[in-house]
Amino acid sequence: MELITSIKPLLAVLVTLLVMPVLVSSSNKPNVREGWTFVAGTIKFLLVLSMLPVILDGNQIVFTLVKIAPGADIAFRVDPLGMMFALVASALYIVTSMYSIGYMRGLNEHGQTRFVTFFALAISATIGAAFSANLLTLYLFYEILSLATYPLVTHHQDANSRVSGRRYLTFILGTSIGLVLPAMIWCYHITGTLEFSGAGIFSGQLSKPHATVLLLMFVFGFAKAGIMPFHSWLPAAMVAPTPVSALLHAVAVVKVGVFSIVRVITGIFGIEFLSSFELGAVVAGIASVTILVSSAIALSQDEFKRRLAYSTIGQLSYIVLGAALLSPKGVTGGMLHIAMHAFGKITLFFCAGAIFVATGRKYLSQMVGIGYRMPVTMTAFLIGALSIIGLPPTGGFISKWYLVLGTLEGDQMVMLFVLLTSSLLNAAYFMPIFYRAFFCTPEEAMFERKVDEAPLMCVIPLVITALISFVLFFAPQPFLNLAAMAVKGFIGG
Amino acid sequence: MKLVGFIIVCLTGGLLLYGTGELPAWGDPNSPASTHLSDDYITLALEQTEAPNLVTAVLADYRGFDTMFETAVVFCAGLACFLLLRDFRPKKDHYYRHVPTGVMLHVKNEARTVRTGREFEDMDREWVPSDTIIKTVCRILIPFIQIYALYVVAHGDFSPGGGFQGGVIFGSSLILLAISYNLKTLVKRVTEKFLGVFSSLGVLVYVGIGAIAMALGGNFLDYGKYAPIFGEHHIRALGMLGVEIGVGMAVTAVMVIIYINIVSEGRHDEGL
Amino acid sequence: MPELLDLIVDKYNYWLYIVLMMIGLYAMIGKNNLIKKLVGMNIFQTAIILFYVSIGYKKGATIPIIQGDHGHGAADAVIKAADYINPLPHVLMLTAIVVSVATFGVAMALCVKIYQRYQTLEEDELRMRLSEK
Amino acid sequence: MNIIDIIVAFLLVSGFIFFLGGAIGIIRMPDFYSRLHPAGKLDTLGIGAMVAGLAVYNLHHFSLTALLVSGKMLLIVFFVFMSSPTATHSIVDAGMRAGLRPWTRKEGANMEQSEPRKEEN
Amino acid sequence: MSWPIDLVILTFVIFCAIAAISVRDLLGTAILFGAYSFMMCLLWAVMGAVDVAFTEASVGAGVSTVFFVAAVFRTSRRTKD
Amino acid sequence: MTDANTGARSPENPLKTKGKVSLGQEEKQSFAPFMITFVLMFATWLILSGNFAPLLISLGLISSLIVAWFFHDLLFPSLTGKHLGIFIKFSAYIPWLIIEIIKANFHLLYLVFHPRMKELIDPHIIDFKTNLESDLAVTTLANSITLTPGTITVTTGSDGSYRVHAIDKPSAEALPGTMLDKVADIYGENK
Amino acid sequence: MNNYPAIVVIAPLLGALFAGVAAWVEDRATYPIALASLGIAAAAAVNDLITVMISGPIQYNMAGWAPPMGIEYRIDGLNALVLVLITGIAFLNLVASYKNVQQETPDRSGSFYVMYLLFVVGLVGVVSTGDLFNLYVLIEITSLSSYTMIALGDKDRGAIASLNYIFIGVIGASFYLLGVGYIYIKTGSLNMADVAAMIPAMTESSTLLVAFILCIIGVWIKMALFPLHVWLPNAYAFAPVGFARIVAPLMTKVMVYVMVRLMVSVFGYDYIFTTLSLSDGVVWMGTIAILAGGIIALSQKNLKKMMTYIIVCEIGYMVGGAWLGNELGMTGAILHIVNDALMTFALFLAVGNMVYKLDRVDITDLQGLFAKMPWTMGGFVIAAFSIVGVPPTCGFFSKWYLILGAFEAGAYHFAAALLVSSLICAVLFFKVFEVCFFEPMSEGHGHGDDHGHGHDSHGEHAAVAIEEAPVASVITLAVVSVSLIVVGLYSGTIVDRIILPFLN
Amino acid sequence: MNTFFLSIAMGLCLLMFMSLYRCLFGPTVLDRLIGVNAIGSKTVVLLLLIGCLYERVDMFVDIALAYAFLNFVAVIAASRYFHKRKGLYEESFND
Repeated sequence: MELITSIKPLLAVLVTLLVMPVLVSSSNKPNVREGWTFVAGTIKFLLVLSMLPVILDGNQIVFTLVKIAPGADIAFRVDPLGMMFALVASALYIVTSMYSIGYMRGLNEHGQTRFVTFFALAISATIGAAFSANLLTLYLFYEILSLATYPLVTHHQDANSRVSGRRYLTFILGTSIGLVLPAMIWCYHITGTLEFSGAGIFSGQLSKPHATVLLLMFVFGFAKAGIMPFHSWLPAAMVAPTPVSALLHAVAVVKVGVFSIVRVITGIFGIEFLSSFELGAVVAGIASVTILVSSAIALSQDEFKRRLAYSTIGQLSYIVLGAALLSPKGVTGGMLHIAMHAFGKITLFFCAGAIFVATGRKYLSQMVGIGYRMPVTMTAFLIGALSIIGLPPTGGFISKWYLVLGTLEGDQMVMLFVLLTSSLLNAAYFMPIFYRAFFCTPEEAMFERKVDEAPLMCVIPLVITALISFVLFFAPQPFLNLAAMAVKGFIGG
Repeated sequence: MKLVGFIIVCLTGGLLLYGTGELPAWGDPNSPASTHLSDDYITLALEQTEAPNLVTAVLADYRGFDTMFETAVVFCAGLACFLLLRDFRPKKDHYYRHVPTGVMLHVKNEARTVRTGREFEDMDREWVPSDTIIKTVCRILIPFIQIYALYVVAHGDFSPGGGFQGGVIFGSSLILLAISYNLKTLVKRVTEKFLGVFSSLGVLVYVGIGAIAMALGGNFLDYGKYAPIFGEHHIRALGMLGVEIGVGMAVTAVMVIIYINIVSEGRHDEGL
Repeated sequence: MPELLDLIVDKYNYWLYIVLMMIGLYAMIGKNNLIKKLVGMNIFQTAIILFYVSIGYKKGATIPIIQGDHGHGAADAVIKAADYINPLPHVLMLTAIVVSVATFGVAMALCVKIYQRYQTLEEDELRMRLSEK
Repeated sequence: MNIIDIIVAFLLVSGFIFFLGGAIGIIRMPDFYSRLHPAGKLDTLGIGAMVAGLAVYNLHHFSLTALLVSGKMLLIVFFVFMSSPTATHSIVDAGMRAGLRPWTRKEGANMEQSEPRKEEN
Repeated sequence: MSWPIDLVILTFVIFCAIAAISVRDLLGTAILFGAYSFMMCLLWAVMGAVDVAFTEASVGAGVSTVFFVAAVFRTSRRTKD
Repeated sequence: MTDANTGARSPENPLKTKGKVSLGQEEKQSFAPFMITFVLMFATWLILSGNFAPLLISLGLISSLIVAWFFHDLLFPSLTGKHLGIFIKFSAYIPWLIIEIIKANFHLLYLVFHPRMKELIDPHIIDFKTNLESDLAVTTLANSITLTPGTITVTTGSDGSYRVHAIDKPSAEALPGTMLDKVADIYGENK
Repeated sequence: MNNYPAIVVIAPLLGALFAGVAAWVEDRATYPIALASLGIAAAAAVNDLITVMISGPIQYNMAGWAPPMGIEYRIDGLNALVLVLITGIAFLNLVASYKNVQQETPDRSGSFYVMYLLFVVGLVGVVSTGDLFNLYVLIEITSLSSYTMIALGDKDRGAIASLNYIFIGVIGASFYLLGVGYIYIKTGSLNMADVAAMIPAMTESSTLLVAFILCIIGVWIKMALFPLHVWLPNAYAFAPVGFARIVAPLMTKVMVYVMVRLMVSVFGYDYIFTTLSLSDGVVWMGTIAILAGGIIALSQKNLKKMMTYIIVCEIGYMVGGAWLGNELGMTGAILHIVNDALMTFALFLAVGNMVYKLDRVDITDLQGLFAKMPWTMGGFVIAAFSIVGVPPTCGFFSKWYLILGAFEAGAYHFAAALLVSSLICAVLFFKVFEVCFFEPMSEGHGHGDDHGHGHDSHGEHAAVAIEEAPVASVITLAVVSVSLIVVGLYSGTIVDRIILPFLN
Repeated sequence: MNTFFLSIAMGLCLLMFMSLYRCLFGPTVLDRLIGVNAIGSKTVVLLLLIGCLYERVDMFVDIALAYAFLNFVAVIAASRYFHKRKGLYEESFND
């Protein structure tokens, strides 16, 4: 493995940041503004993509921006795990930008300039988090992301979003300042470094009780991962416009949370260290509880986006669970799930948004028979749902497969049981939607049988993501390779 | 509040008592304070600065920098009184006195309806005739007091006194003028603008002497660097004299400014 | 007992300065009238000056102005340090006095300003007026 | 004990006696106005005598400087002789204008607390 | 040599200080405060601090008292304590 | 709007000193007060300074100049040839005054130390009128009265009226007495 | 001859005096004079900093007399850093406040600038000097000018606040002076280095202990450590904007500097932490200050008042950090002096801009400010994040060092207090942001429900017109906000190149 | 001679104490003023006496002179107060 110094990671982070002033200044010309967004998104994606071959060759790219303290610089490091995440996020940003044009203009929303600007900031922070070389940098981007998404979440500026925004901040900032920051400083105090490394940074300086506490501080501290009991911000944040929910609460924000947890487990503690203390079980237990409880709650939700939110909470815990299994296959599965779930879930959110734009409805009980009116949307929905449930022929199957393998590899039958049960629950809360959309009696149907899809800019993106979900079942190699390389770095190397 | 005060007083007093137990006896010639630095000052000052008054030597030369800021503090105080109290708003009520008869007029309107001149004078609300005896005695004394004040300023390095004391005395003489006649007499004689400029100029003389020394290639306030201009002889004493004059100017002006502003609530019309 | 007496007699200046200072401090905190407080403040500052001047005092020494024909030519004579009182505390206290009078002037100006506005100088009455608004 | 010393001692002691009279007068006199008499006069002369005594004392090492210093002391005396009656006058005038009524023998000693009389001029 | 004077004047000073802050009349306070400054000036002179004494005489006894009276003139003499 | 406040205000003028000299004369003689003030000031400086170094002498000259320039009208608001005479006569008056003062003080000492003081004193306020006119004369008499037997000047009017507080009868009766004549003589106002 | 240490002080002083003359002759000339003198001072300060970084501490003898007899200026890393900070902030504030001064003291702005410069002179002098008594004089000049300026502010309460400040300030300064007296009586010297050399020989002395306690308490009073803070909130909240913007960031910070200077350069670590072992108690005081400041700030309704309590809270950071007794804590405290000054400056700049347009800044008055003053609010947000401690703003990094220091010293309560205060600040600021962000929607825009039917056709809120503060203020705010981030990113450099060489 | 001066000085201090009585307990403000004036005049002499004790009377003359003058100013100022404000008795002043 070679370390290549290159400014590309920084550029990838900065490109959307630098475009912000342009966005603000062209607030009166929406088309120009949107154009710039696309340009920036594309450049970003290409930058990320251009680093892919290097990573696939087994090398890593590093770049140190500034030195703060020994072992805790603001530095970037592109490794397979980060690469995978960045790839997903930057690709989906373009799609979502397109979608948000359709959505926002379709609804005639106010403050669109603010919306795109903070969107750009948020995606910058996401990429930054993906490329972080150490915990400090990760924390930095984590916080920026939290704050950048606040105006997005509270976009409507009404009483409802105010309450939600408050809850969002309370959970996200409270946990990050209250738990992650001390935990991070504790680490630094003990080891004098925060650099991620495959073998972890602790070498016997930590007793088991301390390690447990520290691990829990991290796991709960990254509340964006939605681990119970710090999950309730996520359903609350669904008051945001759907593109926000889609990109941020299916991909960027929540994935940064789990990504951070995976990073900490693999990079700070190290798989071996955790296995030696058998701490994986603790995390896995928490994750399983979250999976089961959230799936159960999702069953009872009538609001489309809230159901998706609870689903997300459960799915995120899959990833944590995968990492916590501490077995190569499990970790691979967890990582893959970051990507797979992202494509699946974003499709679902797009669908919810498209329905809202077209019909103004957001409760599932009002959507009986909608399949006839919006067939394309609902087909995409089916693919997304399948991916989430983990059924072929979608990408979700691959990741879940690896997770199952991981449980077997670790000989943890309880976890296997959890996975299977939750898959059933997933099916139980997604399938009725689809069923009622298409297979309802004409009397029950609430819509005329006339195809009346959402604006094109809404539909195209969801078709794209659905297709990708589909394609990933057949061609998971890019992500699979990346995940495998990452795992090799954590365990083998 | 009284109880709080009492407790704080007891605590502080106890602390100080505790610290005092170990002090050297009062007037002990061998205490560190009387041996470490003071010996150097006493034995070297006359030779180095040519000022027999050691206090002035230390004040205006060794620690001249302190004194500069001390003057700046005085300047600051004068400016403070001006800023806080000066009231430029026109008076609402006017009082006039008919000079030949001594009849007082009170005009409640803002407009000036009475023309002042030989017959009518501007007066104050609380005007009382000034006392002939006080007025006459003060009239005679004031110039002597002033020459004395100037003497004190000029002899700072031979005898006690110096710019500050002289300035205060000069200022008091002007205040005495205001008290014995009335405030307007003073304000007419020493205008506000003059005082304002003078107070700045005084400090400016001090700082300027220091800054020019710096320009001549020495450290700030290093009077020795003036030797090429004024000659080696008594150059430091000369520097001190210049500095004392600056202090005197500033202090004089500031004392008058403070007095005028306080006594007339910033209106510069009536006073004690 | 004699030692205690010695202690008291040797340093009576210091003891009394503490008493003076505490009077000032008490007036500053405990008095209700603003001008009384100011007087307390001045007493407090004077007490410190007393302390400093007491430090400078030296038994058997004369005032810190070199004797002689107004200084000129006196440099020939040997100046003995023990003959003169320490000038440094005096210098410091000159500055301190000036500072205290400057503060006093400003504080007086403020009192006048407050009186203009509220027609009282009593702290409790001021507080009442403020809370009325 | 030469003649100068005797003169000095005499002046100082007499000055002291004047001062003593002033101090006792200030305490003993029944009202404000009568108190001013000892305060204004006896103290003035007290200062005069004592400063003069010290001026003479100062001359016992005779030199020009000493003479000038004595001259300065006499300046003090002159100054006091000019200012002290003025100050006394000023105070008594203040008492009058403020409306303090003088004590008279007929009305007795409880006059001081009586109603102030408006005094205008 | 001069310690008796010193001690006596110190006592005066303390008397004056206590009186100045306890008189129930601000003009009285001003006057007593002047007296306090006189004493202080003497004290400095006794201790050989001529320059300090000079300053105290000019500031404390003179200007300070005048400012004080001026301020009392512009405010009020009334005080509760 | 305009109300005449004829309250008990004294009809004197604080700003203009009552010189008998007219405006024109003042202008003509404006240099003399300055010079005399200057000389007086410089003499005072010499007494005060006692140091004849050139630097200090020149400083003295400058100082005297400053004071004389700005404040000569205080010392001599009006200058006439009479001033010299006044000065000489005044010098002669002083020894007499001092003797009077000493007498007065012994009288007062007697009163103060007397055990039954309150029976001896009998404060009076008396008014009398003189024909003194110039401020200086009025002031001289007033201060002399204050310094001499048992009397203090309370107020003076510009028309030469006096109000005097006397400590006992004999002092009161002695007024205005010879002192008035002497003072009037000094200032040439004994009409 | 390197005269820059003197120029830093002399330039504003000369400026003040020239402006003092100009104020009477030609009032319009004062502002350029003030600006120019501060500019020169700032340049000299930067020069000092560079010189110190290259060739170590500079020593400058005033009037050419060698230290124990004369007054010495000793510029090391710490001084130079704080000097740059002070002159820079003073300069920027002057640039920003021109309009505010015109608005608040229209008829005496010339004198205002003079006073302003004198204040800066005092601060700069306090920081540069190496003499204990000189420090006192300069503290007094600073205090005197701030008393005046504060009284110039709020018409109703400015004077009272200022008078209270005078009483407490004088007690503080006098305690310090008394402490210096005790030092002097024990050592016979006033020079810091000279005294420091003598202190190890007399560590058992009760007089020295009293001297130390008096000095430190005096400085604490002046810096408003929690129980002694009562004067601060009113004083700073009622000061005129142009001045509040500089006194709030600098005054207390300079006092913290004095404390650090006394601890490091006069009494020394050994005396304080080994002989006296006062660390625990004071760190607890810092902890209490942090919590109390934060909690009281939460209960405030006025934005300015809230800011002032945040200052009280931040003082707790620095005192606690400095007294942790280890290098990390001290590093954090020193770094926080810089950061907090910048943060507070940015906050007060923003608040000043609001005051310029709104007059009253109760939190409820701020409705719709994001739309009305977007740039001001942008700066405000960054400053707020910095106070909360969000990376990469500088507030995070000093907090980082402080917490590390707390961990090293085992003062977990202090670390906890730091974290809790971050949360409190977050709550505090988001309370404000919510008002600014949400409130206008409640009136007249009918956006209560989620779907946006019935909006203007162009889809933007056109109703709120942008009403920004003067351009100079806004630009300054932008510069300072950016510097918050830049300083944050370069805090590693600052620590390595300046603070650590100073501490070792 | 020094002992003589010292005893005179002590005597003056005693007299000051007597004047101080008027200062502290004078029924009216003006009585206090008289007391202060009396103290002031004694102080002038005392200053000169101290000068003689230090054998540096030339240095103390300046102070005494300044002192006499400033005492005068203070007394004039304080009494001038009553020329403009009525109401002499303490606590009786109310506007």
